Amino acid sequence: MAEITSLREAVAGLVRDGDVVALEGFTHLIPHAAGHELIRQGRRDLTLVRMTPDLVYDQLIGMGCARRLVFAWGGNPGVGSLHRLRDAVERGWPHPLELVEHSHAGLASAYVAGASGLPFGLLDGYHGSDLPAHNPEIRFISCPFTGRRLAAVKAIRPDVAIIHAQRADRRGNVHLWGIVGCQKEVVLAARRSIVTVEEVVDELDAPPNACILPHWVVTAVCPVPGGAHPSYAQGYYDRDNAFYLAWDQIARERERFRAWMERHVLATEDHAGFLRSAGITLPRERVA
Amino acid sequence: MAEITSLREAVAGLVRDGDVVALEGFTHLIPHAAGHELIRQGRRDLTLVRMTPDLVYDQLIGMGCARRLVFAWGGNPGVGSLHRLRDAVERGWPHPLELVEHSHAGLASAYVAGASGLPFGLLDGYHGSDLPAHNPEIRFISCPFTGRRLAAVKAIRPDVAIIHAQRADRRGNVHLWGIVGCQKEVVLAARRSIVTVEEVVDELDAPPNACILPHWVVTAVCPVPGGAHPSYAQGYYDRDNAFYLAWDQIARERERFRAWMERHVLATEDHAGFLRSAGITLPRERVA
Amino acid sequence: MKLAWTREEMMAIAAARLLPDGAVCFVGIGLPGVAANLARRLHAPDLVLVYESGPIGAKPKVLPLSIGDGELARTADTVVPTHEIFRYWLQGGRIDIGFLATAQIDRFGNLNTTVIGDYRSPRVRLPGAGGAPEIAAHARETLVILRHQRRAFVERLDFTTTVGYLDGGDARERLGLRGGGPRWVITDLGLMEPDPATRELVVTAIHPGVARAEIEANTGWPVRFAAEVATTPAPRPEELAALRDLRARTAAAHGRPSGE
Amino acid sequence: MKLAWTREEMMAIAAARLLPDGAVCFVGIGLPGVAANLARRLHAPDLVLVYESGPIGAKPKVLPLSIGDGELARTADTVVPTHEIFRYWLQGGRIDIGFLATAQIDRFGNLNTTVIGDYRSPRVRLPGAGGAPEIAAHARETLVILRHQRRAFVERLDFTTTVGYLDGGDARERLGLRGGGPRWVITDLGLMEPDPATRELVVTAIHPGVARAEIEANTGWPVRFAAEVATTPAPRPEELAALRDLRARTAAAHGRPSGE
Repeated sequence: MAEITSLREAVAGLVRDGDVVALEGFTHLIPHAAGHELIRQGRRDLTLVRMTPDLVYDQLIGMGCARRLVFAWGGNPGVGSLHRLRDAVERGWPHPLELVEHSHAGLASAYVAGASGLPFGLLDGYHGSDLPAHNPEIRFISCPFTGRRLAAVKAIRPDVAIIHAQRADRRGNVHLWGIVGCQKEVVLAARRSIVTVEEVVDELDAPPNACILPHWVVTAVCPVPGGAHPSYAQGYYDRDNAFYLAWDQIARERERFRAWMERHVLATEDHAGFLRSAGITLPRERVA
Repeated sequence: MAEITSLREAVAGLVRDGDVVALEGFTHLIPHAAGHELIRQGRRDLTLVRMTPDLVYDQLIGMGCARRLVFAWGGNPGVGSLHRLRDAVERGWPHPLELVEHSHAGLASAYVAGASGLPFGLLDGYHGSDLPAHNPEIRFISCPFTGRRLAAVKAIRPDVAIIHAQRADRRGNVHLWGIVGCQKEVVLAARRSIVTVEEVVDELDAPPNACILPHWVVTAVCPVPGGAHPSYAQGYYDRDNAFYLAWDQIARERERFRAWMERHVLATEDHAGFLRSAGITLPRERVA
Repeated sequence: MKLAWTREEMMAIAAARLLPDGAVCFVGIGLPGVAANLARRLHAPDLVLVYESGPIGAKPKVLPLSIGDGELARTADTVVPTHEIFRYWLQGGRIDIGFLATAQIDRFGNLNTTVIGDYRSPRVRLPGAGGAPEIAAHARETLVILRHQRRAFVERLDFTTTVGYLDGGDARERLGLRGGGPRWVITDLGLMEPDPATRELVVTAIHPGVARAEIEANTGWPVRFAAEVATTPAPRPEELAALRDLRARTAAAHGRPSGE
Repeated sequence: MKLAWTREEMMAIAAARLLPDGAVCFVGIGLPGVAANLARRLHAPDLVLVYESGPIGAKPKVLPLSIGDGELARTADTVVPTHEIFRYWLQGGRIDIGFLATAQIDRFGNLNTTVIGDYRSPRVRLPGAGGAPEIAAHARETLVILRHQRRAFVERLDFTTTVGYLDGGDARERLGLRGGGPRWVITDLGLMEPDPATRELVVTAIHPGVARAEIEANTGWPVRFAAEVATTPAPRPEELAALRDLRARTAAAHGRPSGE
């Protein structure tokens, strides 16, 4: 059922203004190219869902694509703040951003509930935290056997899940490995899904219990080599740590941020164009 | 933390009369040798937990080791009834057997809850079935967001989990692959665990996302080649379908069953002795 | 009349025909495995087989004797833990067709695979629920396959293991089940489908060489027939050849004829 | 006095010493990674590192810049999905030590990593909870590492992201949390531990070259000192050498000094 198509067509056909969109990938395999394409196509009023909003959401938020953010940890990992996220929350620029805030355990449970067809996920969490007071999607229930108080988090069922993976075969079966985060769950929880991949191969030849998304749960597969940059794709290229550091400067001021995004994202046709324009070489994978 | 030891010592040290014991393995990797060892050591009053009680529990029940059975499907797969299980339930021989009966989805959720440190598992199941009327470990709750009625199953936390796996390394890290059932969950849910393995190797060299039980969640690792027979160990030997057929005759009458168990299990020292006594050759793996 | 095929063969072939190519089929234990694998060899090469033991997209070359044979794992696109099959793939709403066998069925497609007699002191202890209650609850539609015998088609179940249409009408919807319920019951005598209003199973097709009286005699309630009852097309040569080839290869591999 | 080591180094070394060999440590984002990986190179080669991104038993040769670096996945015994880390390994009770950094801490070891100022219109929006609330709830004990500054050690948190001992005494137990709570707070000035009765954090050790007054000046509440306050043993040469080697290799790999 998966269609192998260009990222531009996939985004044009599957993501609408106002959608709940989850771009997942925990440090690894972050779908940055897809984030750029959402910006290029000018999507608006998105509810963005993600465990760890980092650069990919800093860009989407700074470019005014998001109305609402569902998340658990928003920073530039190992570097510091996300300046565009902070500007939106602290000063409402480019416009105010509504927050639906979870812990990692809570948001992960909400994805698992979504993938499992359950209306809520259960966890022994949030006790004593101020988070539930600010998030109506966290409630508490009693165990019918022990009376223990447990947290219930409303299931997340995105309109569109977007992930990056290492490989797909020609039918659209997707194989990812290494740090797999909640990618399988978000695809299964979503109504539609877009998977960008490093390459399309004839045969996956995956290990028996590999993390595979069968073609019939994926809506579109888009070959986008380097599509995770500055995140990494295990087996293909390493994390571009220098870019994460550089981003701290690029994103600090509104003007420089806008100029950078206009020049390298809005003015380019696709991800290959972006990489050329920004002068990016994918870091070779260092295997110790 | 895992000790590499003999199966005899592991059972002697870790399984007590009256324990809640779960031998898992869904068709594949069923820990038959460990079941035999429980019988040899004369364990009594066990609560036996298992998704699919098959020959391994037919033997334990027929030999009087079990007081209670927690299960979802009890048959000889592809052949028919479990005669010893039926004799216990229908005629109380060798003594009555208390049943705690689930569906697969329910029992799997109870294991997942046990592994997750939750007092109950949640599923959209059991609606309209007569099962909840006979199992107090199934209750219903309301979703705090939607009001939907959902089933809650009491978590299962066995005293001892027993599984069979393909390999362990010398530290006791265990690697299994193929049909992995709920083996990881039952080990994580249990207080103590015994893992019989086909072989102990220097390096696992497992794929990145392989099903691994780290040595620090396993209590004992016991090398028992052929320990899954008549079940199979992918990569080592095939299922002995002829034995499953033969068992239908062996187990049909009480006397023949007792005689067979006495001769091949009680009168032998260990699993190697059992295989010799019963004249069993492990079927070579047929890879089409 | 001596037919060139058996009623068992007709049953498997009639069931296989009901599985559309590309559908995702949750294959229950027993007879469903034969029909599902036959369909893959005929008109439905892209039928996706999901087994409760964990294999997704299994493409067995011989019929498995159990629902967890190595052949299923070796030929699958991936193998996931059993709890994931039930939670993500079944309960998550990813299954088109749940395909079940049963020991007893009533006129509303409810199933008993638990006990004959009283639950606490049964005359016959059956294997139990296995995956059936949730397969029948969540699959978009359910197919049930069993031999047409009076002791199986009963006026009243000894135990309701798995809900079909409960006591008919909109009872299933009122219970909140998300799957559509039994769409076809396939037997060695014919096919039954639920009446659109009452949800009572009515005979909509009879296999060649079977008399209405035989179906009546083997159904434990006053069975109804549809206004127009079709005659099942007899097995075509290629259907029979595929089924027999599958059984022959299975026998060669397992030393016995089938995965029933 | 010019010391042969920095306070940053003393802090990392003092923290590393608190991690016993063989323990299972859930490594939070930031400073904990340095100390945990230092411990593995010193007295605790069998310290098991679990990262929320999924690696179990990671043995990185250089400090990761994030908690999801490829180095962690490549050197781990296995990598599991993120939700599994939280459900099976943390909530399942398999973690001995939860090791956290924080932006703010109060006298009862409660943590704020969410906002400075009001939640709805914050002065500074911090990254948020991440894994911290449940790490601190479920790990057998928690270690917290942060620089000793008045803006961090506050009289009153702007937001309670993560519970330590709540308002002290048996409040944590009454809340039903299963983990033991903050066992040590490690700073660049000294060590704090909870008073056994009140659970207020008290200074139990001071790093060499640090005056009591400096700790008092940098703590936002009237900080208490234990009856006997130890002086942290100065970094030993092998400790310093291991830490500096780790940082040098990290700098060579990443082009920057550390995983902070």
